[in-house]
Amino acid sequence: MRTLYRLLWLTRALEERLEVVFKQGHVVGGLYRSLGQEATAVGCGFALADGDWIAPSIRDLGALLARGLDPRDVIRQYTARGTSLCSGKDNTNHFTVPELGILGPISPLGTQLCVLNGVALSFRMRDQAQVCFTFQGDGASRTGTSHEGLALAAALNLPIVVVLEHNRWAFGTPSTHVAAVEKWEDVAGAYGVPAVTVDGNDVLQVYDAAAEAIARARAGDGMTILVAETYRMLGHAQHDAQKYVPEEELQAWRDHDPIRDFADYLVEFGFESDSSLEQVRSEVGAELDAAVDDVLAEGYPPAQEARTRVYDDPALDAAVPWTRGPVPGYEGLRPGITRRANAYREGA
Amino acid sequence: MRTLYRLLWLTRALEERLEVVFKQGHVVGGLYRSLGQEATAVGCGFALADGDWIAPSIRDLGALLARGLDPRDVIRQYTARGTSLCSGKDNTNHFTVPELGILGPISPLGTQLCVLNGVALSFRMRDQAQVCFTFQGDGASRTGTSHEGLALAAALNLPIVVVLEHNRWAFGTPSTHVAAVEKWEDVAGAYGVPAVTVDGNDVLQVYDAAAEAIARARAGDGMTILVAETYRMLGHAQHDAQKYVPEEELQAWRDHDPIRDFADYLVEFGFESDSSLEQVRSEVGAELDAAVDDVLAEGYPPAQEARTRVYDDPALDAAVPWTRGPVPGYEGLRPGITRRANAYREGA
Amino acid sequence: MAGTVETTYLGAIREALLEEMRTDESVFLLGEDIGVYGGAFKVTDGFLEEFGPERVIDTPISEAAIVGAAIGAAHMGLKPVAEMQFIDFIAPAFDMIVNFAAKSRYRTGIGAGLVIRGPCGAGARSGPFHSQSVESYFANVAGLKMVIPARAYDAKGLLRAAIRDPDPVLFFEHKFLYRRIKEELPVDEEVIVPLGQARTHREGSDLTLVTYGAMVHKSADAADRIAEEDGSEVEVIDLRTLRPLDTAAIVESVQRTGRLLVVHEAPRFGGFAGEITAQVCEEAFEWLDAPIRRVTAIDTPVPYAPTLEDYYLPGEDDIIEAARWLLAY
Amino acid sequence: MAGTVETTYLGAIREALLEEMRTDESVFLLGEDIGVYGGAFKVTDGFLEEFGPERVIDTPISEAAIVGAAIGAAHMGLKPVAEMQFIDFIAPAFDMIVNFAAKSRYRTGIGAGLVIRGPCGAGARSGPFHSQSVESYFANVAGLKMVIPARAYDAKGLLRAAIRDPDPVLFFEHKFLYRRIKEELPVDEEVIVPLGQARTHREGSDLTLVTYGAMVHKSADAADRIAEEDGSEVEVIDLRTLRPLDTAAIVESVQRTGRLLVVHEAPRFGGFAGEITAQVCEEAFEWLDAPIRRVTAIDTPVPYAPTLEDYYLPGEDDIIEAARWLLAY
Ligand SMILES: Cc1ncc(C[n+]2csc(CCOP(=O)(O)OP(=O)(O)O)c2C)c(N)n1
Ligand SMILES: Cc1ncc(C[n+]2csc(CCOP(=O)(O)OP(=O)(O)O)c2C)c(N)n1
Ligand SMILES: [Mg+2]
Ligand SMILES: [Mg+2]
Repeated sequence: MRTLYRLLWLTRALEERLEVVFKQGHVVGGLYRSLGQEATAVGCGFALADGDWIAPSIRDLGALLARGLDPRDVIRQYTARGTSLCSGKDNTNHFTVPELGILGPISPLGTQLCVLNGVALSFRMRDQAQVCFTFQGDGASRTGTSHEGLALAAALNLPIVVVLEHNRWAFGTPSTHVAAVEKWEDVAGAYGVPAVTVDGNDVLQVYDAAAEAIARARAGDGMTILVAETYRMLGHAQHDAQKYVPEEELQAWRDHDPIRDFADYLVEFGFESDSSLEQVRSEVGAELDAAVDDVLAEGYPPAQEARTRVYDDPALDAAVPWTRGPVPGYEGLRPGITRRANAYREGA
Repeated sequence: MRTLYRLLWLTRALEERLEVVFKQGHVVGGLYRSLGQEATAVGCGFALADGDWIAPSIRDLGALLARGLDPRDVIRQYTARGTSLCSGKDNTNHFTVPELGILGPISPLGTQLCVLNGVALSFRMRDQAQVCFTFQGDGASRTGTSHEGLALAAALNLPIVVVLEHNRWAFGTPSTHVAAVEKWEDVAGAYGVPAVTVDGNDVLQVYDAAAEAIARARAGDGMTILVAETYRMLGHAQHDAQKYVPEEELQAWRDHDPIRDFADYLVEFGFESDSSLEQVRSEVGAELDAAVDDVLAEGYPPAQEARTRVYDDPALDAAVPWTRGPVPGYEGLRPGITRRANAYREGA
Repeated sequence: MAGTVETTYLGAIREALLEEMRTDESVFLLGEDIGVYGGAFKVTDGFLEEFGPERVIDTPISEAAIVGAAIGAAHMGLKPVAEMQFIDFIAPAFDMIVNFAAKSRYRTGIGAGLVIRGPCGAGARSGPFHSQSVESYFANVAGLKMVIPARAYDAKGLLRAAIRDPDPVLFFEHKFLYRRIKEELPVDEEVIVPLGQARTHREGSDLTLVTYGAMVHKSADAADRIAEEDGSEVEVIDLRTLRPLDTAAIVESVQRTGRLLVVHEAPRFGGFAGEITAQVCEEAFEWLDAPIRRVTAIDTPVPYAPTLEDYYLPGEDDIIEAARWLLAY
Repeated sequence: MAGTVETTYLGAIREALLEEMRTDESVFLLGEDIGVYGGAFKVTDGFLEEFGPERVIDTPISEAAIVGAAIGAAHMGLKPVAEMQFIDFIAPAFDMIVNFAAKSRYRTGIGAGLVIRGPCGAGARSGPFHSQSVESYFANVAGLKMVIPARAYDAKGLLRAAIRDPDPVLFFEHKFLYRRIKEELPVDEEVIVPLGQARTHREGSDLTLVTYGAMVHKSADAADRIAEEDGSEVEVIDLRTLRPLDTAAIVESVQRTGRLLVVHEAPRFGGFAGEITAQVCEEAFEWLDAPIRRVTAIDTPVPYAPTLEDYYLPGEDDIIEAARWLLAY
């Protein structure tokens, strides 16, 4: 229980640190936060076993931390350090870490599930009882790739759990505006798989439902869709002041904060005391202070890194000539004759 | 009722003629048939009103005939005549005929619905109570574009009816193999729209359901999904001998032939007599004899047509130089100097 | 004479949309977050209020469906302008564009006069998926037109022409220029720039430099420095429209200068410079006094870290170096 | 010495798949109708029976999902071979290929060693959507490899190499050659052709003709006729791999002949010939005695009627005419 609380708090505190780092100008590009959705991510990530794989959306930092991702790697990523898991070549949570079973998404929404299907396929082909887990926003669920991915996973009966994060918004547009779906659970009808709805702000409920779906997948009974009813408490990204969101709506959800709710529950039922939770928070704080200091001391990758690792064979990366700079050893002279320009001058 | 029967028969007889023409070597490329599915197509096409639009799949010839398409145009299309609706540039049913409200599909499945959405949008923007109607195979329903099209139509509450033709096969693969869908009606859950299932081999049932869905769309109440339970009685195309299909399955569906069933019904309930139906058939036969003769006398388009109509402005089509043949008036000589080859020879 | 008003590249795009929507009822917009939110870059801020939800349509996240709906509406005589939130997200609509929109008129005689617009290009530290130049994906696809303005004036004038065009136009806006470019634009005069015409951004007699998009500005800076430091004059041609390509303008310049440098932001291999090179080889080969050279991004995805992205992008120094090499050849 | 057996181009592809699947358990296939039906062109007929449904996977109609699954499996060390029923249907998977597969190693260090194969090309009267040449869509995308064999031997050898390759390979099979090309292939010898190496299909000293795919055969026929009728010798180079391109082989030949003709089946504008021209301009400019010319399809979709398709495709006469023009220059 304390671990769960710690993960929830770590998620929020890490994102708050990132915000500070952002405001100090160290974050390169945008910053995405999961404020209010931590319980969905943590509950799910916590339910997975070693060897399982997970493909997060931008709102699922907590799931990655639950998988054992070092907060430093998150800071490195956002600050484009050469030491980052992507060597500074990509941003947000776009890293793939086989040791932790993390498949990084790419920006075009819906694609990650399709790729995760292949990971799941490999488990089955190798008779491994591992499970794949992924998330999808209500917005992303409208993409063609998301549909193709769900349909293929269902048809091949793959060991997959898909969490549909119904957080009421897709960027600056209310979900009700752009999706006529009545009950998000019903999405599963298009694929012939079971679906369950949970309060995504209740970490224990999420955990239980995720564990059950995972067990189902592990037993070879295929995909489950888990609808997490939750709310995006901040703008789409740091630059989005979220002016379009009605204040009452925000307030209603503020009253159902997943971390505070869980803390209250832990204290009320005697699992923890106020001070033990306070201790968790201060430990996390100290850990993050150190992490931020360390990472900010690291630098950007060296420029030449840009040329590397396009292909497996470094010779191929090196082969492209003439792109830049002086022409290395250009032998553009035809033996025995003058340059063209001169030839003309003579011939003219 | 007689008109309905005539359309059903015309569909079958026309396709049979095409098969003859195919075997004579006049069809260019493949031939696709709708044997066994005529009732779905005709029942739907017949339910539409003037000004409505329809986007067929390859199994919906009957719907186009119901819309008033001249059988000659179908033969012209398959035999690549210059007189065809596509000027011989495209095949099967890929023609768009605004006067008849026909939007031709393209081969990549799922795309036509997305385009039809735009037609429906134009109706609404112009306050016209027109309706769009389209078909989609069980196979095609798994494509990303199909999903995106359905989701957009639902979100914008467009006046659209989508018939899901559940004909048990997608090319050479049984639908059960590649779709885990349990009840095809449930597909609608992903979009929050109503769905109805009909016996796709019962033309009256199809007609009634289509008419109801169309009325709903026309009233501004949005999209309906109509699941037509039917069966593809021949291979995917003429070249496919369908060896992979179990004979018992075929036989069971042969016993539920939509045209024979409808004829029996008409005679049994006294709408028609055997001889009046026979007369319909022989009239259709004569009409098609003439049509085939006429079309086969027409020729392929002239070769130069290949260069036309890429852009609206013919000057753009004509502008591409140097692609072929002699270089028209090549002025590749620099004033005052000899050709490069000569210059070199002199300079060398 | 009418006055002028300072307008950003982004503002020019906004105005083009506003003016076309005000004068032609059949123009409408569709895309993600363009209504309630006003567009990821706020290009259409306030449009929903002025034109209502039937003409400023917030769609689900579904680029293929967006382009598809635009095609259907265009078939019916409307003039849709579809926004890709970032031009990178044109990739999921690739099939719809290449197979439906581009081939429609040829196959059926029914055209698809639509515009697909969105922010392209690197330099904003946005990583591999919000920085791409996508023109080469479509270079070999007959039936499309492609536009990429470098100035506010052209952004406005070309977008208006694109909306009126009867064929499908891909309109690439360089996001790095959105707020960095500011020009005085005429207030009362109709700004329309016909598609298919290149523009001489800077005159010169010693070397022809053909480019487009954000590279026009880097190239012009490079040309200025060369003029100052070496006394050579580089002619900078801004293509503005990539398809149809204004071959005549390129050839005319090369016939005067005898030397050609092509600069673009997209990677080198398979980039647009190839087509330009081939056309010049065909039409002005005898006028060439030196090899044709290319300065482009390196053949990699667009990297994220500032050090890497700066290395990735062609820089002023790269252009100067190549130009000097050619001038000295 | 080992014997040989007559093998079609299609048979060679089939054998490459069979041999790789038999020797390496991690090789598996996925695609539409490849199992129960045996593939639209029967390339994988009988595979389901031999390898079972876990290694011959019939998928729903969903090209993006097919490629996506291949990427994920490749991440895990498997060697997926995805079939596009017609290569035209690679378009719906464009995003997945260009943004996920191609950039994966660069971004994350985890590669995606997969093969996407399928029938390309025109001449079979299949209309605009079953006849396309799609190589140019991917030409500007770093991270991909692209192969297009012209002979049965190469089809087999290159496919085997492609399957073993650690990077994503697009493997284009020309459907017109499937059953028309027959060669004697060695029986006991391992046929493997490394990617990235062009091949001299026909030697010559007067003109370099660079081509690939089905055009290799038309070009060779044209070269033979020119030799017979004019006495000039055209060197025909079959690129085999388009990316990485064997620039060295092209340049070496051009330095001998002084003249270059590029022939491809795809439309001209924005086609692969542009890249080849640009590279030769950069590396062998001074050796050129004549303009570089291109013979290609016209800039339109692929039309359906025989008269139109024949006009669309570059023909032997077109090649001869351009070659003679260059030879006489
Ligand atoms: C194919 C595609 N189109 C557009 C975008 C731009 N985009 C990024 S996030 C986002 C909204 C996502 O909403 P949702 O899936 O509900 O996730 P949430 O942010 O609510 O967690 C959009 C439109 C994208 N990433 N991919
Ligand atoms: C995107 C795409 N992939 C593959 C194909 C090739 N293809 C043509 S028809 C077909 C099967 C269609 O099955 P279904 O949608 O059920 O229609 P039916 O033939 O049963 O009417 C396939 C795979 C295609 N046309 N489009
Ligand atoms: Mg959301
Ligand atoms: Mg079917």
